[in-house]
Amino acid sequence: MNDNKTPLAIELRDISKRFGAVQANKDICLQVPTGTIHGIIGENGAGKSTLMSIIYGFYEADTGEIEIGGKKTHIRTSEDAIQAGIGMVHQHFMLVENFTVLENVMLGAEGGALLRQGKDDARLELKRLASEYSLDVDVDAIVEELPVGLQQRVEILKALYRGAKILILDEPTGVLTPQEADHLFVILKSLKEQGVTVLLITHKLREIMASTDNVSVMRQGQMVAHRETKNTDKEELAELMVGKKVRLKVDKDDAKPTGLVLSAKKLSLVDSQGVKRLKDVSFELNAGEIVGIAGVSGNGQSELLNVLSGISSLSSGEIQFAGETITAANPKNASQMRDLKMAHVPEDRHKMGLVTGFEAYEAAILGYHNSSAYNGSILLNRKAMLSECEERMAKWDVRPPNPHLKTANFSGGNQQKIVIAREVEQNPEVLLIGQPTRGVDIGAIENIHEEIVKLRDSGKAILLVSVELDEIMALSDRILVMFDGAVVGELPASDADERTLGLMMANAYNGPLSKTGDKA
Amino acid sequence: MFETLILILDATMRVSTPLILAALAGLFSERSGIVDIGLEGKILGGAFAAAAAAAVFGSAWIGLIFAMLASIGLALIHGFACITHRGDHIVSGVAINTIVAGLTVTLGLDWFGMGGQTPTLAGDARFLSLTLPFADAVADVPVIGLIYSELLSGHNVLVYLAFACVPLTYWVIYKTRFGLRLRAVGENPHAVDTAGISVAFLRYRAVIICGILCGLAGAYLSTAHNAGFLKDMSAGKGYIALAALIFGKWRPVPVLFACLLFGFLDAVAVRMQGVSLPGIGEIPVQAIEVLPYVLTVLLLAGFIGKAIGPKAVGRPYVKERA
Amino acid sequence: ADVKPAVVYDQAGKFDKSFNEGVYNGIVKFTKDSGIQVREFEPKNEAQTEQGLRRLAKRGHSPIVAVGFSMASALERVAKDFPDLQFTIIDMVVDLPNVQSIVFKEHEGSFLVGALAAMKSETAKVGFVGGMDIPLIRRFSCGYEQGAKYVTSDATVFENMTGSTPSAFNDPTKGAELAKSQFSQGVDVIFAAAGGTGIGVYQAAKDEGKFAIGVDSNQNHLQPGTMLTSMVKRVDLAAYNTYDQAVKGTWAPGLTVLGLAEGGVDWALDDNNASLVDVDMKAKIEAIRADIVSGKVSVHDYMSDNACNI
Amino acid sequence: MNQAKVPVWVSIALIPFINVMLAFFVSALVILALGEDPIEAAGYLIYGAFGYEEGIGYTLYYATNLIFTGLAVSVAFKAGLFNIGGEGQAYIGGLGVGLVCLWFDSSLPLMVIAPLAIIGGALFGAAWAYIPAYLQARRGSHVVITTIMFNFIASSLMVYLLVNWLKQDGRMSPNSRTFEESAWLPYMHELLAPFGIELSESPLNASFLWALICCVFVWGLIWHTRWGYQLRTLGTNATAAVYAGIDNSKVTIWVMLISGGLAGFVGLNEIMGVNHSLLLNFTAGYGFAGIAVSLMGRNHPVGIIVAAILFGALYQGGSELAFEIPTITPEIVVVIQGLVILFSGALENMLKDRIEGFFIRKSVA
Ligand SMILES: Nc1ncnc2c1ncn2[C@@H]1O[C@H](COP(=O)(O)OP(=O)(O)OP(=O)(O)O)[C@@H](O)[C@H]1O
Ligand SMILES: Nc1ncnc2c1ncn2[C@@H]1O[C@H](COP(=O)(O)OP(=O)(O)OP(=O)(O)O)[C@@H](O)[C@H]1O
Ligand SMILES: [Mg+2]
Ligand SMILES: [Mg+2]
Repeated sequence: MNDNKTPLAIELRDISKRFGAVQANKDICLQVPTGTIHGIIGENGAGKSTLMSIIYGFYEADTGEIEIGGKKTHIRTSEDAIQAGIGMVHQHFMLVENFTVLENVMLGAEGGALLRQGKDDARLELKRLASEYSLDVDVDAIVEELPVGLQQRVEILKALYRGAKILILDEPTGVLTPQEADHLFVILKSLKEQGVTVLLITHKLREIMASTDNVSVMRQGQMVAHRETKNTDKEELAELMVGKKVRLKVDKDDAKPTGLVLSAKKLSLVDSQGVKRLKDVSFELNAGEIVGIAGVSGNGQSELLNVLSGISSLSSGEIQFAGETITAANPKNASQMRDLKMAHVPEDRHKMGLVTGFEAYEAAILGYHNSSAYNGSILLNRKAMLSECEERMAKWDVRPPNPHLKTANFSGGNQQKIVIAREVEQNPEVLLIGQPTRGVDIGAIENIHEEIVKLRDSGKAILLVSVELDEIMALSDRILVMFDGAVVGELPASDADERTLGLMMANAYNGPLSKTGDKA
Repeated sequence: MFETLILILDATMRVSTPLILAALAGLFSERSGIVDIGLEGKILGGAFAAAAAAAVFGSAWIGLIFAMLASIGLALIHGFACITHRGDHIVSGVAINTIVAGLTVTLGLDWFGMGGQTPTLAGDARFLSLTLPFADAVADVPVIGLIYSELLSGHNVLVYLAFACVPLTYWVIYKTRFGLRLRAVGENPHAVDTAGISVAFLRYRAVIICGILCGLAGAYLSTAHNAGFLKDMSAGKGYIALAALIFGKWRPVPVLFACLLFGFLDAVAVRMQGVSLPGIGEIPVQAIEVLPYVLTVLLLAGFIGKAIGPKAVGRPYVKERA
Repeated sequence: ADVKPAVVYDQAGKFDKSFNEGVYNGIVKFTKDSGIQVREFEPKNEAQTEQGLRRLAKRGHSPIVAVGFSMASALERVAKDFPDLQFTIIDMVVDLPNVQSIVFKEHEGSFLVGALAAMKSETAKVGFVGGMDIPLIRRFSCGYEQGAKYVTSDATVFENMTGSTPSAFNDPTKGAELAKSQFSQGVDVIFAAAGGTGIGVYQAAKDEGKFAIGVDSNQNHLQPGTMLTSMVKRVDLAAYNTYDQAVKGTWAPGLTVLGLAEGGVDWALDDNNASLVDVDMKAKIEAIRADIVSGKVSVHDYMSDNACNI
Repeated sequence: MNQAKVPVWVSIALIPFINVMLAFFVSALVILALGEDPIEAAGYLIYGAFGYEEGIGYTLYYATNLIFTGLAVSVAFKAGLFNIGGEGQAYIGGLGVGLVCLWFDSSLPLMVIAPLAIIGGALFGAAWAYIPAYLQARRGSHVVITTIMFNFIASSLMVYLLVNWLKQDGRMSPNSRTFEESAWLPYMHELLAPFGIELSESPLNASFLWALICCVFVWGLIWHTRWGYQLRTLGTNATAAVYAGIDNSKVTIWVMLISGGLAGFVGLNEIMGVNHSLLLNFTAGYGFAGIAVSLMGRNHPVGIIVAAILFGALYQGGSELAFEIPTITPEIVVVIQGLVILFSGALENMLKDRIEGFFIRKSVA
């Protein structure tokens, strides 16, 4: 693509970066023409953020060269990058939460040793930017009081205020509602018209197809392909991303539900800040079926799993399960829920599912550590723990099958297997499973999917949460859609397609299939 | 009665001075994200350096410079551990306090051979009280006269300096570029880093300011309030200052009042030893002495307001996990 | 005789400018006179006190002087285990066949300096700053008060104790604060019986242009022109005599009480304070002194009934 | 991910060893600066600590205190809590021990008083840790700051109690009366004499054995029980602990109770074993030294025993050193202690990164 005549905004040559034992980027080359929107896709952990952070000077590359606007540029710190006209909106916002918007924007570009003069100037400049790019925010608002969408706007303003000619956005839509995402793309378009070059990172193919001019694909730290967006399609990109033909279907028979095991009625959860995270969520779960929950991340799915598994307690509503009625007044904690045979594979195995400092056989009883199977009268029964762990490792093909290895030292897929094995082998009645294949490679994905289906076929109920629509559609028998803490739609998997689900996730679907029709 | 009160307030100013300096020192450090329980050690080290240098050179001002240098040195060790090597802030603080407690006595004994003390300072080797203009003239004017001549006049220069540091700190923290960055780096160092500002350099500067102020506090103890260094003469003032910092919620003016309150309690406690109050009997001074600690605990527990410190305080800034 | 003398100071250390330093001075003199070195030890905590005593005893040191009341229990244990060695304890009574206990009539010396203070005072207000609040220090304060009132019957005596723990003997900051508070109430002479804390008192007196009275050692040299006198308690003599007696073979266990008559306590007059004490005052004090020695004036001892009824 | 490549002996032995050596090296520089010969000083130090039976006794006597406070720090540390309050907990624990002795010394035999004193020390120490623990668990006040505050409060409280209530009439110093001998823990030399083992007299007493028992207890608790499992989970990943149904508040509280109780046992050694009366400041900084001990001992009971003996040797050897070379004060030991905390605690990453990096590169290559 470098044979077209547009000058290059960015050119990377052989960029490599290693974190300890992890080679996050390897010999990356990339060319981005000025005034285009360039997409970069890749699976979790492919090295996208690392690469962008290198361009932005947050990390320094081990080797390789960067040219900005045709000039070789040494970017060692973010300051160098800002000097070179680069701005970045990070995957995790870089805002000082108890500062005002104005202070955040000024930080690092105060325009003098005293704040007074700079403040007035910044106010004026922000007003100009706001009108020019329709980026309205109250400059005196405290950042932590703003919704995420606006916070992101502050990040963009920060970059523009510094005169960024190249804007990097790292997974900007992961936290946005569809409307906010749409607005973002409008802004990006207008930036592009003003000659700003945009680097857009995502792993959502839809967004790539809709908004970019060119797209590059990363896999396992390497750049594997460059395409002009108009000359490619989703299937090709997906295949490039995962490195082999993607089979989006899982072999499974129709579900044969055998009766109600869990019913949730009007579940609500108010968090410590007083924000309503769950709003009157009701559904039923039958033995022998997989119910998938679709939704943009951050719409209450995690909270739902937490409430059901006993990690958070309800604010109102009730859960009926295993002959118990769980309400705000009669809460059950996580270990009591486990005793009722509710298993839970959490969305984030590092934060929750594992203690990475533990050896595998210790991590393998997390949550079940009080069980008599692992305890003598006072001491833990190590022998039992070890032999059971060995058994499971063999059965689930965990590699290496070494119960004494620290869990941190297993690969992502194998860590996930340890977690799933732990929960499934307890023979639960209900399995809550969040993002079962996040960061897991394709081979392991198939394996995990098979196990989930097997569990269903043995008559268990499974509640599956995933932000990957493909996964939801491939596994579920019935699909619930969540938006803003509420269930906004329900449909059998056979009727689901990406378009319908997408609309429902944006809470913009008016068709006949939605049963719980409390639309905003 | 009024006179007694003025006298106690007068003592309060003297006793609060090292607390104010140290608490402001802590404020700079903690606002930048570096927890500093090493205030105690820096004060003690500063006190020793000041007295030793003043004794040798016969000048309190030279003593002051050495106090600041010593204290900055200790601050840099803390910075080296916490900023450069991502060490635990608390552990580093404990280490510094321990080292200084031992080293001052060891060096003192070696240099001066007086059981770890420095020689008694006199004349120019000490900061003497200044009499404000007209203090004697207005002394007889009712109320105002007493306040001016007893309370405001007659302190040494470091006392006035300490009080002047409060508005200065306020101005630096809230009105300057450095202050904005300092507050930001204690809240979210990543934001500062991505704004093109070096987190480490910023924090080092904060830690150095902390060292300077602790040096002042130490010099005050040994060359102004007292006339020489004495083993363990900081006597927990660093911890009280830390308590005042928390009690003042990391803001300069409330911190000043916290220091004054704690200083006042100290001044009262000193005078209450063995004194029997009519009708009440003897109040155990220990009860007054522990009040600063008890109040701080109550505050921390949220029983009187809430103490929310800088968000990133105490957490090492890690960019790359190696 | 074959003496291997030793001393264990208390935790304030031998350079406290006061009590321990007095002992140290006696030792220096003894070494100068006899040429015999005295083994010194300064413990840093309770355990080391006993350990030090024991270590010295093990190495055959004798006599061993233990300085201060806080050594009593440690000394008692060690002396029991080494019945053949000689021990002397200052300021405390330990009733063992191989221990000599030397105590002083501090109230008599305090009476003298109290009288002098009252003579010097222009406000008829004199002050006392004590160290740790214990009967021993009350004995000083009670004697001082009696002396002041003996001269000026309507004198007001302000009295403050620094604290209730041994650290009260080593807190010049508090000493200075207490002195300042007394000065601002009109006091113009302060007697500090407070060990190292006194340094702060003298400093404050100097800073405010008032007078102070030292304690234990002759502290007149500390702030010449400010130190009115010192109530000397001849711990140096006590230490010197112990060693000297041991050399001569006259050392004997039992209780020794040293008062004005024995020269164990006294007031100090030297070049540093000669200008502050005029002939008249000097004569009066000497007269009072003679009266006490002769028994004409009796000074109440606080520790005899734990009260200061005068 | 590093552990896979870095040999175990490097992280549990080599790095701590190098850190301690660095601390000693800097200490040697200090001694050199004092104009003394560090080698000679080390000679006295080692002789004083290990050269003769009594010296060894003193070393182990100091180590006893340090084992208790080191364990106290490390138990809390394992649960992710930094208990700087060992000093205060030890002080109040000693009060518990002392009260038991004062109440029962004339009525009960040692066989009954000893267990009661153990309970008393543990209960009082634990009680003093309870408030900071409760405030951390339920009200989110940081345990580091509150335990610091509680050290001061403990010290004032003890002064008040000793001066106003416990002081024996007629005594100058604020000590309680000396206990009857039935409340004295037997000295080691007394204990072993019946077995024909003749030891020279030293303050080393039965509480040393109790310290070893506590090590076994802590080892078992942390690595071999479900409570220890919960504690370690909390300490390494608090979110995972919630996920696992572990009540973090509850664990926080009882971990601190155990920690405080362990610190309280210092009173057994000091009050019941050696001083035989309640007195001021008998904790003498052992609570803070416990931090160094636990850091150096890598929070493992075996490491703690080794580190405690090393520090005990420094204390004892240091007093020997000060005895022999009066220009060196025993405070030099405090300096060494601080340097150990600095190098093996605050600066642990300084060499760790390099050394581990070296081994990683070696294994990658
Ligand atoms: N600061 C760091 N220290 C150590 N390893 C890191 C660091 N940042 C990233 N990595 C590792 O580098 C690899 C690439 O991570 P990176 O964040 O660049 O991936 P990504 O493509 O942005 O993934 P995602 O879609 O999850 O954001 C991963 O294995 C990650 O664990
Ligand atoms: N968070 C982590 N902490 C420590 N080491 C890690 C971490 N993540 C990955 N590793 C290390 O990096 C190696 C590569 O991990 P990665 O997850 O990329 O493996 P993988 O090849 O994708 O395997 P899988 O198919 O099982 O996911 C692993 O062997 C592991 O040792
Ligand atoms: Mg990323
Ligand atoms: Mg993987």
